[in-house]
Amino acid sequence: MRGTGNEHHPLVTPDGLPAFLAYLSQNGRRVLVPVEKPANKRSVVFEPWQEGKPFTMEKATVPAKEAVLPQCETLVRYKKTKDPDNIERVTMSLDDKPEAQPTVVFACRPCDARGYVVLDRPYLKGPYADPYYKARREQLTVVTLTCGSGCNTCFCHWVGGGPTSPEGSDVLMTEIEGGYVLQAITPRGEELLAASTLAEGAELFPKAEAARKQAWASLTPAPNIKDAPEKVAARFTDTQFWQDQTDRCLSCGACTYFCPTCYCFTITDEGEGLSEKGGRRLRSWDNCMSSLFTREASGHNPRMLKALRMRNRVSHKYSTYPENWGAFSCSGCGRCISNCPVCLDIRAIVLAAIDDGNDDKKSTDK
Amino acid sequence: MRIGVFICHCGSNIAGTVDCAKVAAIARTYPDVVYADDPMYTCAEPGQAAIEAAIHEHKLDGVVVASCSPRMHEPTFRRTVERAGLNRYMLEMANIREHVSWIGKDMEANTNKAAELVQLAVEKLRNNKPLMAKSFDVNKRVLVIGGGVAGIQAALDCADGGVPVVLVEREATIGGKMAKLDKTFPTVDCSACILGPKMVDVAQHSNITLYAYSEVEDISGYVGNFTVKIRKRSTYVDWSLCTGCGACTEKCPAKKTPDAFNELTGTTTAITIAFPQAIPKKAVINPQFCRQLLKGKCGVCAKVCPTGAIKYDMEDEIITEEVGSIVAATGYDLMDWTVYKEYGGGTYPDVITSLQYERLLSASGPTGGHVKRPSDGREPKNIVFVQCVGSRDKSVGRPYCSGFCCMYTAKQAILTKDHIPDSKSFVFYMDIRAPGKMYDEFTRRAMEEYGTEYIRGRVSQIYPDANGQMTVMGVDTLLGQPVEIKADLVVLAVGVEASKGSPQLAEKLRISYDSYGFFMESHVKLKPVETNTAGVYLAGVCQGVKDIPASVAQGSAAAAKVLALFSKDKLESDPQIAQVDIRRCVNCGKCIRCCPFGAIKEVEIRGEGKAQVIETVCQGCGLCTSTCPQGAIQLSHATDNQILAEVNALCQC
Amino acid sequence: MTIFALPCEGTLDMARVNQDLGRYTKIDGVTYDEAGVTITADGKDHRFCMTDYAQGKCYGCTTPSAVLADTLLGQPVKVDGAAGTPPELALLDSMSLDERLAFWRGQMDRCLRCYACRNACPMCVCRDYCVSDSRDPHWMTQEDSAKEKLFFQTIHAMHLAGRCTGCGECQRACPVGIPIMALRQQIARAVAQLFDGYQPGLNPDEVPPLLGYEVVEKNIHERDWK
Amino acid sequence: MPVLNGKELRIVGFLCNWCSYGGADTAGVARATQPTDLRVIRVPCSGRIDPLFIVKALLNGADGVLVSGCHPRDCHYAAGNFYARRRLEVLKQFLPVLGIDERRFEYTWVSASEGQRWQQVVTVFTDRIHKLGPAPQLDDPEPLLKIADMALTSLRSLGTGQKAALAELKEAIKAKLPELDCVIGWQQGYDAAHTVPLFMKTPEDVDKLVWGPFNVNNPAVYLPTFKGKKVGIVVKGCDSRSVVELLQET
Repeated sequence: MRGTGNEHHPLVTPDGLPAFLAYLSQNGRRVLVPVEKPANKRSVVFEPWQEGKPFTMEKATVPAKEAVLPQCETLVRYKKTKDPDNIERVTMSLDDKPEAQPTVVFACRPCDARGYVVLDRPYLKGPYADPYYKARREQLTVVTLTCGSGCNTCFCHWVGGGPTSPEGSDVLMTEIEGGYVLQAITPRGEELLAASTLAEGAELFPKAEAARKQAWASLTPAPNIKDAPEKVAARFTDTQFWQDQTDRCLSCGACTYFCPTCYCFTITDEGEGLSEKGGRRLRSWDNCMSSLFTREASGHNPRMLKALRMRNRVSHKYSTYPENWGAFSCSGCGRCISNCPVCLDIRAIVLAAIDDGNDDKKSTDK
Repeated sequence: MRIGVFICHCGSNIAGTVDCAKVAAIARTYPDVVYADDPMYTCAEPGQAAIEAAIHEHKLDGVVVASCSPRMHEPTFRRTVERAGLNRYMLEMANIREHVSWIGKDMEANTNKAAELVQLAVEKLRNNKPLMAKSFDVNKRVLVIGGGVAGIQAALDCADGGVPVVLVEREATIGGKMAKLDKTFPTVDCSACILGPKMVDVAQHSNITLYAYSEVEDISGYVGNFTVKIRKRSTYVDWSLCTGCGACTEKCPAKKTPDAFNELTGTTTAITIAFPQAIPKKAVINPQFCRQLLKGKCGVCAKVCPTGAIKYDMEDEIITEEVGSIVAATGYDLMDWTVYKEYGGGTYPDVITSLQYERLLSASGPTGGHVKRPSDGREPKNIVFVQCVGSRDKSVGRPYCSGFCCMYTAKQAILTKDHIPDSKSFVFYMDIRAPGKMYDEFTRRAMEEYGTEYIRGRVSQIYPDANGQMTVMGVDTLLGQPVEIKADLVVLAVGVEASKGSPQLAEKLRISYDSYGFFMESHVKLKPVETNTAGVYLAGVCQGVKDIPASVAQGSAAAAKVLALFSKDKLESDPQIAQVDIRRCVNCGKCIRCCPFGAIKEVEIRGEGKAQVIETVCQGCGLCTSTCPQGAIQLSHATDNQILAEVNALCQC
Repeated sequence: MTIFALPCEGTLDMARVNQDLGRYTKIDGVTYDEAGVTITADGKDHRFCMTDYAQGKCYGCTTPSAVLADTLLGQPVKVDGAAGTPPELALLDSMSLDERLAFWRGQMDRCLRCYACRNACPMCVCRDYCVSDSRDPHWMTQEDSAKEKLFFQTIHAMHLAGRCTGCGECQRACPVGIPIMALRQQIARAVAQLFDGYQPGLNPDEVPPLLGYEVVEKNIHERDWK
Repeated sequence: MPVLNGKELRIVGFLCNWCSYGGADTAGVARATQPTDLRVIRVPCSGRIDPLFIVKALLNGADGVLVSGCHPRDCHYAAGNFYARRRLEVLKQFLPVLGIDERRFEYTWVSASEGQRWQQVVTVFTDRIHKLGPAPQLDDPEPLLKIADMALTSLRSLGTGQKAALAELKEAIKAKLPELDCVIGWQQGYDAAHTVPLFMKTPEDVDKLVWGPFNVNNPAVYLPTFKGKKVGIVVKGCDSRSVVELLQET
């Protein structure tokens, strides 16, 4: 890993942040910053930064996933035109250019950044690269704020990450007294910082490193779940187990739509080629907790039970994805727990799955 | 899809304010439209031929006709496309005449509007599906409710047409109001003499089953297959044994029983036969006055009855009949005229209703046909007739005209002169309504030959004076001066209203009724006999006030409808009905609760409860579709997607 | 079905509780007293008094004890007065029409269409067959516009008209805290006003007002077209 | 097709086939001049009109929506308009909370014979919409965010329910448990400040039952999934109303 020793480590003071954001938003870059929405429930979302628009350095309620995988995107726009001389001759024009613009995600957390890495594998590293995802990903710069501590639902350190993990980030920011110390992680990050006019703060970097150590220290030790892939897979036929784990699940999509690593989608066509709006082929998020996810045209549904759907979600994150890509498809951000209307805790399910009675790994949440 | 669009000029009716050629041109730009034209007269023979030709030539599988209202020509064009081999529901119409060319002069706006209405039709059509009618058996029996002259006529005509008839009459005898009349206008022939034979025919007709002293309890099912529950009220007399000899009525000690048939002008016995020509001529015990039933001691009738027909322990009986069609002929009742306190409100014995007067005039009435006034039995010399008592009077909630009062008042004035040559009749009237054959001549005779004095004006008050006469105060609006007449007897031409219990029956029949309880016909002009419930027809005053000839005519008309319905062995059900997508249905039962026709039932399909539409009962209103939250029940030809397509065509920003 | 019940003294609005707890790594424990709770997080105590931190619905609650129960333990709770305008609705009432439009625009922007509101609703009986994601009928698209999202809220609200008991689960379940209760509350207010104070969920034998009718409606009047 | 600029606004009409559509025809036959804005969608009965059609139209650019059916008592389908009347009235009162001017939606009754009345209705309504002007669209305004004021006073004293007869309740449940498949309640979640639904099948499960201010979930949401099973449920007052409402519907 790069980024230790005596390198360029700019410092941003809190009041210097707007200027820095202004810099980031140069040459048409869209800078997504966490914005706290006025509401009785804490609700922090990523929105394009604008001069004077208030933002926060808080951990967002929603992941920064939308930067590369929008909730809904138009894959193809098509317009039809009729030949006036022969109205049976209809010609169609297609526009399938990905909507992508240079983007900086600012002050997301290491769990968000690791989310991109999880998404990259199926979307870029598989037999086919998804052009839409690719276009956005290639223009994405991730400026991550390391966490000063975990919170009650955080478990990034269980799954190979951590409050200061650089994975997926181009730049790491670490808060210290009086400002944020920046550290380039990738060449793209280096470029970004090099061009900035920020004050040098290399001498403060040790403070940052201390803060990072402190962050790790604040975490409750993680249980060992390295054998989760086999153990979870072994539960596949144990429907009773999944039913016991999911009896209270409401089958809504909160866990998946707020997950930085969930990437399932559905495709629908809307509109009419001959209308002014034209026709649209949409790609929108889909979620495996809904019974529609696997309902077939015939009406047959291999995952009628919510237990089987939960089995799919947990198995995918902790067993099948690791089999395919060698890492969990979970960055431990805990949003699926904090946003679940019935506080379903994936940590508990995983621990229960790997707990076959003869070892002492106990859930940390009870 | 391949859609053809036809923009009708309707001569200049549409083309006058709509640029039809331009509309056709715009239509060509719409999705799936492969052909568009603007013929002069689409509905004319050549116009229809052109549509058929285009369907073949351009292989159309859907047609839009933009012309007059679909309420006018939809059936026409459905037949047209059907002739060309398309399903009749693959047609949509755009109403660019009544809704466009005839209501706006602005050519640009009209043309644009017409084009949009065509677009709606195209978008709807793109979501249409061919629909197939189903056929089902008809039970060729008819139920006639009400044994008045209208019901009798309907029953006899049906029976003569070879259709078994179930005739239900609430009273102990059929004949209805007409049986109470002495004579009938404008011929002054004897009511009993002309109605009697018809009543006898009913009794003797092998095709007619008569349930007198009975009422319809419940009706279920649908056209062709109704199930009717009939309550035979207890008569305490076994009619299978009763010969109608009348021995019981002679001996019955309870002689103070009010005589309903005589409109309470006289009394009768607790066990009684309504009148000599009653059909069926059977005795009935009135439990409110029978000493045996009240106090448990008497039993005279049982002793004297030669056939032992008296059954004091008799109870109501429920009979179930299966029929394919129903004729409602429940007639009328007089409105409660006692609300007219200024006329005594029923407290003066010598102020009576016209129907009571009929009984006084009738030879079979309480006075044997000698006109005697109720108070002292004296023969009245001065008789005042007051018309429109409870007719054309908003103040008592009776704004409508009862139709026949003018005529029978004239008749009664004439009869009075015949009975009492030295009598003098006065008639207070608002207007004289005598629009029938020989009617106006008849009222003139009353005035000119019989010297009846007609005074145009309403009566403001009636009150008795010391020497037992009534003072009738009114105003002569022609002379413009008040009049005051001393009368020995005052006869009120009381207005009519739908017979008691009509709304309740309407609900059993699932037909609608107006605010006065008269049953609603399908169309006030063009479907005066049909109702909106298939297989249910109307005859007589239950549908609206009318006199005897009109009632008889409608009775025959209803019979004709029934016979026409029964001329087919199978009926076709309209396929524009609701359909359940059992995969979506979660059996929440909301549709079942709302359906106005009870056309949805819960069935079990592979262990799961699901809603199911009874195709022959569903009338296609679509209430269920807008009630079902998950859109599992869809009204064919007006599905959510079809209407949404139209909405989206209009609102797409 | 068997219903067990205890008289309820109110529940906490966890949204506001979490706001004030701020960021913490773990809850050490909770201690209760008559009037509230003290949550100890990362060694720090936070006192939450019920009168300040109850759920919005609890303040106007007129049925602290179950309206129907087979086993009802404890004493019935005394309730004085009738419920006022609920907070979310009061907020909307204070706005002009244009402001309300702008308000929903702003709120719906952050909706992720996770449908937690729908699935947490006990009266949503359609379950897996909601029209929000069906093609036939095709009421909605999958677009993420505020319009589509607000239309879904309208679907839910209308489908609950005369049925919604105001339990507030839809709003509580919303991960981004959109005050969607306001829409249900407005309908509940209309239903009460139109149908003589009708409140859903008080009498098992009653017919939901929108599944019935009166020939003459006491509180619905034809408008004149002068 | 675009709305005629300047001239017209987008007004959608839903008319029942039997009365109002006929009334509009009658008006046409009588050459009763009317504004040209209205576009009529023909439906069998006013009862067929799902209020959501109207909301959809208004959200998607309609400036006005007019619904007309048979007069009460005259419904071709006996009662369709009675149901419609209630639903449309509720809708009318609902629209303003969305920020939609309720005057942009109107419903009325016109019979097939009332051509003049129809002309009157269309003229008055179109005029009303023109006075209101084009309808503001949801996407137009700058987002406005406000927070509901939660400083409220309660109708009864609020507390933590620690005196509640939880022990007796547990006994009562245990007593009933043998004849029930499951009893729904609450248990502690991942920490002491979170409770989650609990499904009690054994006496040991019953011991996990908790009662207090953290019991926010409404257990009634699970009842439909237990259709046909013998289920018990522990409720708060508000939850019991959901249970009652569900009972109404089954």
